[in-house]
Amino acid sequence: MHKDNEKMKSEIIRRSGVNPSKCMRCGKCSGTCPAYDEMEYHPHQFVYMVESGDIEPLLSSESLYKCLSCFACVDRCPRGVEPAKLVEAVRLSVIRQQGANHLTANDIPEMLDPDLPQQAIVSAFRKYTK
Amino acid sequence: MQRIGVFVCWCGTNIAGTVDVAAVSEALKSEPGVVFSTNYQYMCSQAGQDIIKDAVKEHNLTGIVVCSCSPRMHEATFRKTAAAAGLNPYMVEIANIREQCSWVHKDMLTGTEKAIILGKAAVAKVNLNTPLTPGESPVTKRALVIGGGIAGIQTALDIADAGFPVDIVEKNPTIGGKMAQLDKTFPTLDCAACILTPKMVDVAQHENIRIFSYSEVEEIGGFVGNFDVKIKKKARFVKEDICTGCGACVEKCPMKKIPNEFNLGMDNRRAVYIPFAQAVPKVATIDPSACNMLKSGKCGICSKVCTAGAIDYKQKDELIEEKYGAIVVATGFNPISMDKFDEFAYNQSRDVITSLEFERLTNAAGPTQGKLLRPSDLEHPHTIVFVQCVGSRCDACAEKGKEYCSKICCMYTAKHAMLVRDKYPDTEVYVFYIDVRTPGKNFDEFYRRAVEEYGVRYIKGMVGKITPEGDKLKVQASDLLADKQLHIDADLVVLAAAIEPDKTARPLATMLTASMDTNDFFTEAHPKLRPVESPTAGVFLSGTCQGPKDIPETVSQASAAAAKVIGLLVKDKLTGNPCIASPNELMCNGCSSCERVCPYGAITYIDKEFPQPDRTVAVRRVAQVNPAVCQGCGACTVACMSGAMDLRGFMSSQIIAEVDAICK
Amino acid sequence: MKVSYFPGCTLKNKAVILDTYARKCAEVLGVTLEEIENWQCCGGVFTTSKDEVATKLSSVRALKYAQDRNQPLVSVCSACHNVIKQTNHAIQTDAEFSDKVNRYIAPESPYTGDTQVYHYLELLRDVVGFDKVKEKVVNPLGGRKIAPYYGCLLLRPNTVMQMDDPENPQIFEDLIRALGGEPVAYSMRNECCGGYVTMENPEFAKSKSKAVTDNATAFGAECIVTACPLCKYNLDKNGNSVPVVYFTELLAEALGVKEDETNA
Amino acid sequence: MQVNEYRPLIVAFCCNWCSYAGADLAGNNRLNYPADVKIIRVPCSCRVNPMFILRAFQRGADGVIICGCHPGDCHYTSGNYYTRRRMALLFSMLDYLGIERERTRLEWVSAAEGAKFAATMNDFAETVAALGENKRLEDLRCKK
Repeated sequence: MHKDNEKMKSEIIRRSGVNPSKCMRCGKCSGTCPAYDEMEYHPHQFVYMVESGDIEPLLSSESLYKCLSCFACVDRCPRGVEPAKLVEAVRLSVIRQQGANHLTANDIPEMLDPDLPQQAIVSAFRKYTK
Repeated sequence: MQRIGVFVCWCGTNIAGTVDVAAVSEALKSEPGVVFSTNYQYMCSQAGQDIIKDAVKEHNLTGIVVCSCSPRMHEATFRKTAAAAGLNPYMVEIANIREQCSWVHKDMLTGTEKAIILGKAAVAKVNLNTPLTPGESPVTKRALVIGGGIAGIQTALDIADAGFPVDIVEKNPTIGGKMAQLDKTFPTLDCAACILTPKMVDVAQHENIRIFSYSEVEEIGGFVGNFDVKIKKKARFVKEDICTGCGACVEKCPMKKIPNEFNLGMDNRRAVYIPFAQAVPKVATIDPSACNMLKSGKCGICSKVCTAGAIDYKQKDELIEEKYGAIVVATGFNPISMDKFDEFAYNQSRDVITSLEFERLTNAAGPTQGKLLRPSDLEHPHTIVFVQCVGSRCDACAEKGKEYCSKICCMYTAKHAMLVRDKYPDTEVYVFYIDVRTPGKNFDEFYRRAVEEYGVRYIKGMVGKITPEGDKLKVQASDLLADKQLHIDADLVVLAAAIEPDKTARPLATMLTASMDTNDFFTEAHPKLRPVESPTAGVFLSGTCQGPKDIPETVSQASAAAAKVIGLLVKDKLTGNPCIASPNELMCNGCSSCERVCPYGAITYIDKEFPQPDRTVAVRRVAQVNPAVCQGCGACTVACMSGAMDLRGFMSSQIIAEVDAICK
Repeated sequence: MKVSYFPGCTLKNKAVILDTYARKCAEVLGVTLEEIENWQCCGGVFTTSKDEVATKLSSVRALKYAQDRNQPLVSVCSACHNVIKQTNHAIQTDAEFSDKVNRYIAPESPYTGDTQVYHYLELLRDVVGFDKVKEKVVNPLGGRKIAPYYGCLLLRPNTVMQMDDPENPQIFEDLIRALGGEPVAYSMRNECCGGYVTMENPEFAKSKSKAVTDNATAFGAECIVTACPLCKYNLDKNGNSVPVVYFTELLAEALGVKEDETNA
Repeated sequence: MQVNEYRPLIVAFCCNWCSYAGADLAGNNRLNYPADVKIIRVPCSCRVNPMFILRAFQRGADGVIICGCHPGDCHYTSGNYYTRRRMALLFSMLDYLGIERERTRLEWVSAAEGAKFAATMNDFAETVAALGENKRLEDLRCKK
């Protein structure tokens, strides 16, 4: 594995607390994922790509913002791999960089629906912004 | 003081090439106890052995040290020589100056020096040797087989055919086990009943076999060759010897809505029942939790219709005590509960079933007479999804499922899928798999046939969620090779549930002092070389109680266990290894440390009377080692805090003497 | 009995009725909800990354507040409960995180994760008891067919939430039975409604919510009950026309403290 | 005999079923290791009482090595697990007494690992030789 990839991999593993080598490639995470069709890289690919250090393509993928954080993959994984935590760790690698926020306050007004609960806005900010 | 003879072997040049054998025999002459020392070209040869025998007589030797090759090579030879010379064979010690000296050192000086030290250590040990005699115990020539499935049946038949009486204890009203519930068997597709039921009849008719059905083992005492077992024969409220199995009582019983265990609750039986047509013994059983007569005294119809007069509402549990020389465990398996896997909607829809339920559903004697109809509306299912590895191969930390591969699921699912496509070619069949594991004779060919000839659609991926809606089961799954999420509207879903050891296995293991792994499978004495023996002497393992297995493997193991049992029962007396633990009762403080570390359950405690100096008698709790069970590992000797426990042949004083000799 | 109560941002705004009825019903059931002074927004979602500290401080402050008063911490909103419970679990199991948090907040005595965290539903089940709730019912729901909707936040991740069997939960069902309703068993009750992604991608959220409501009505649901304002929003806006209510509304109705009912 | 060059005195306890057979195999394959190593045969590594090791040090041994079957392969199923626990305690006590940790070792050598046996003994003898004589635990009264 390339040194940079190795470094990025260990950073993601440390931050997420996930051990991707536990994966047995059953694909149950992708079988259960409600956002599967929205994603370019699917949960099982996230796990595999982190395991093999191929994280670069994930950084620029929209898939990071499609995960609903519903934790269905986490609870149903027979191997206890917790793919959603990997998605989150990779997403943080991106939005923690300067100017890399996926959502800014200026974007909000046009998205706003009068009935939208505050909870949605707060959550979206947590997920998309640093 | 011993009178020790030292015999240094040249082994041609093997030893003499690097060790000055004459110097060694000379040096050892002056060791304490040594009265004779010599060297010879080949000590193991007849001439060499004669030198030893002559020396024993001439010098009145009481102990022998042979400086030669490894004791793993010729210890037995020299022990026989000693015995032939009238000496106790355990008065011989070997100093390994070939494998562990001459062959690994190049320099004559250092080689000789080390050989002398090794010789001194052996002399020091022999000085403390005592004559040992192996213990003997009688053998009860009768075997007990616990569990009457195909494993128990095969073991019992093999032992009985060899001429020994065998008892089978089966907790259900009939023998037959899981195999009796199966439809066809892979990879040959012969019908399970056709090959099993003749064996069941053989068991019933064999003069050497007794069947205790509807019975459980209550208590086990004793040890190899001499087990005392109490068996509880549960009251079945039918006199077994009188009942003809005609079924008149079953027909007339008014309690018709009792879930039928044999068909896994997919249809009903009566309160009085015979599990299936070929049951052995073919005798009715009254279910006390369902029978009105037994619950409230109101009914009694079965008694009226029984022309043989076999019904006995007053029957009580019966306790049978019997002695056995060997015990075979064949307690089998069950599919795990699907309660924790409700993402597959097992509890929400009757059309989500386990593979064992599927077996009953396709069985001609099953609830649908073998027509494949789905349980909810008895319609023919047109799309069937099989899900593999449900609860198998899970992470150790996962809250549900088992860590191991259940081994049989890949093959029976291929069989199910093939049979469906064969009988109902209009049915779409999907199999979701993680890996297809088919190591076995004609297994992979069988799976390939399912795919290539029968058009079963194998998809690499896993089902993530099943949503019953209307009369469909919406299956959401991944197809990893196509990189797609699939949505299939299925009519029937079959879950390949992991298998686990029967729940009765753990309490039984406790009674037997046999060890189990964390999954409650029985542990074998050695994973490679003693796979059908439990570490507890006289206890043998047959079938899935030891690990997941298919039928051919189960039958092989069953016969292997039988061979081991026969090998034990043909002996009139058991000769033990004399190098076993023995406690010094005067030093034992009764702490039980040794009992806890013994892997064989060889140590027990008794209250024993000891005369005191003041002529009173004190009762103390002291350890006792069963010589027939102890294997001589020595774990207890180190655990013993008072130093009371020692190991014959490897006594602490002997080992310390060796240490001292080496460190001099 | 007195408990520390964490209402959360949405309950002060779009989901006022979730809050009001929770308070009223608690009174009837003999529980006093003491609102935490100066509580701060939980953040809506728990960031699972181990190196994320600042976003979890508000939860820790609330937990510490409850601990100082020796009270359990109760919230009604699924999101708040999820964030607070996961934060508490992180404090209990991740020593490095716990250390960092305590350095930030610098309380007089460090917070060590001792506060008992309850969702209001758990309070009803484990502290009050559903049999007690049943006793207090004055307007039974008359066998109304009600579909409980758990969503994700109440149940997952199960290793932390430990509320119920994550695939076959019964807590809502038992409450509905206690109130005289008939729970509808349907499989989508623990699938995602589309969550916060509804802001950015309403069409996608719609397909998720629709699947949930369709599955519920297919089994004859007359209404859907939930504990989460975002679930209610998504199901209301995107689902079919089946009414979606907060569980506290049903509870208030059955206990006879719902406004229009009490006036009637 | 050469007396000027220091050679360590090493006692090796080998279990009968794996390690002793491994040592025999090293011999069969003529794999050299120093003659400083003297092997004592025990039925199982769990027969090794910590007292034996202390005795060896007291009598002037410079290093003691215990060899058993690999975990899971014990002839008596669990003996080597007992050894592992007991030695963990003993080694930590020796450490406390100021005996260099390198003077004691626990190794798993199977009956097939003749090469490993020889390599282990070479390495251990070298390590102990580098440490020099065991002075701290040696009982001078035991010296002749």
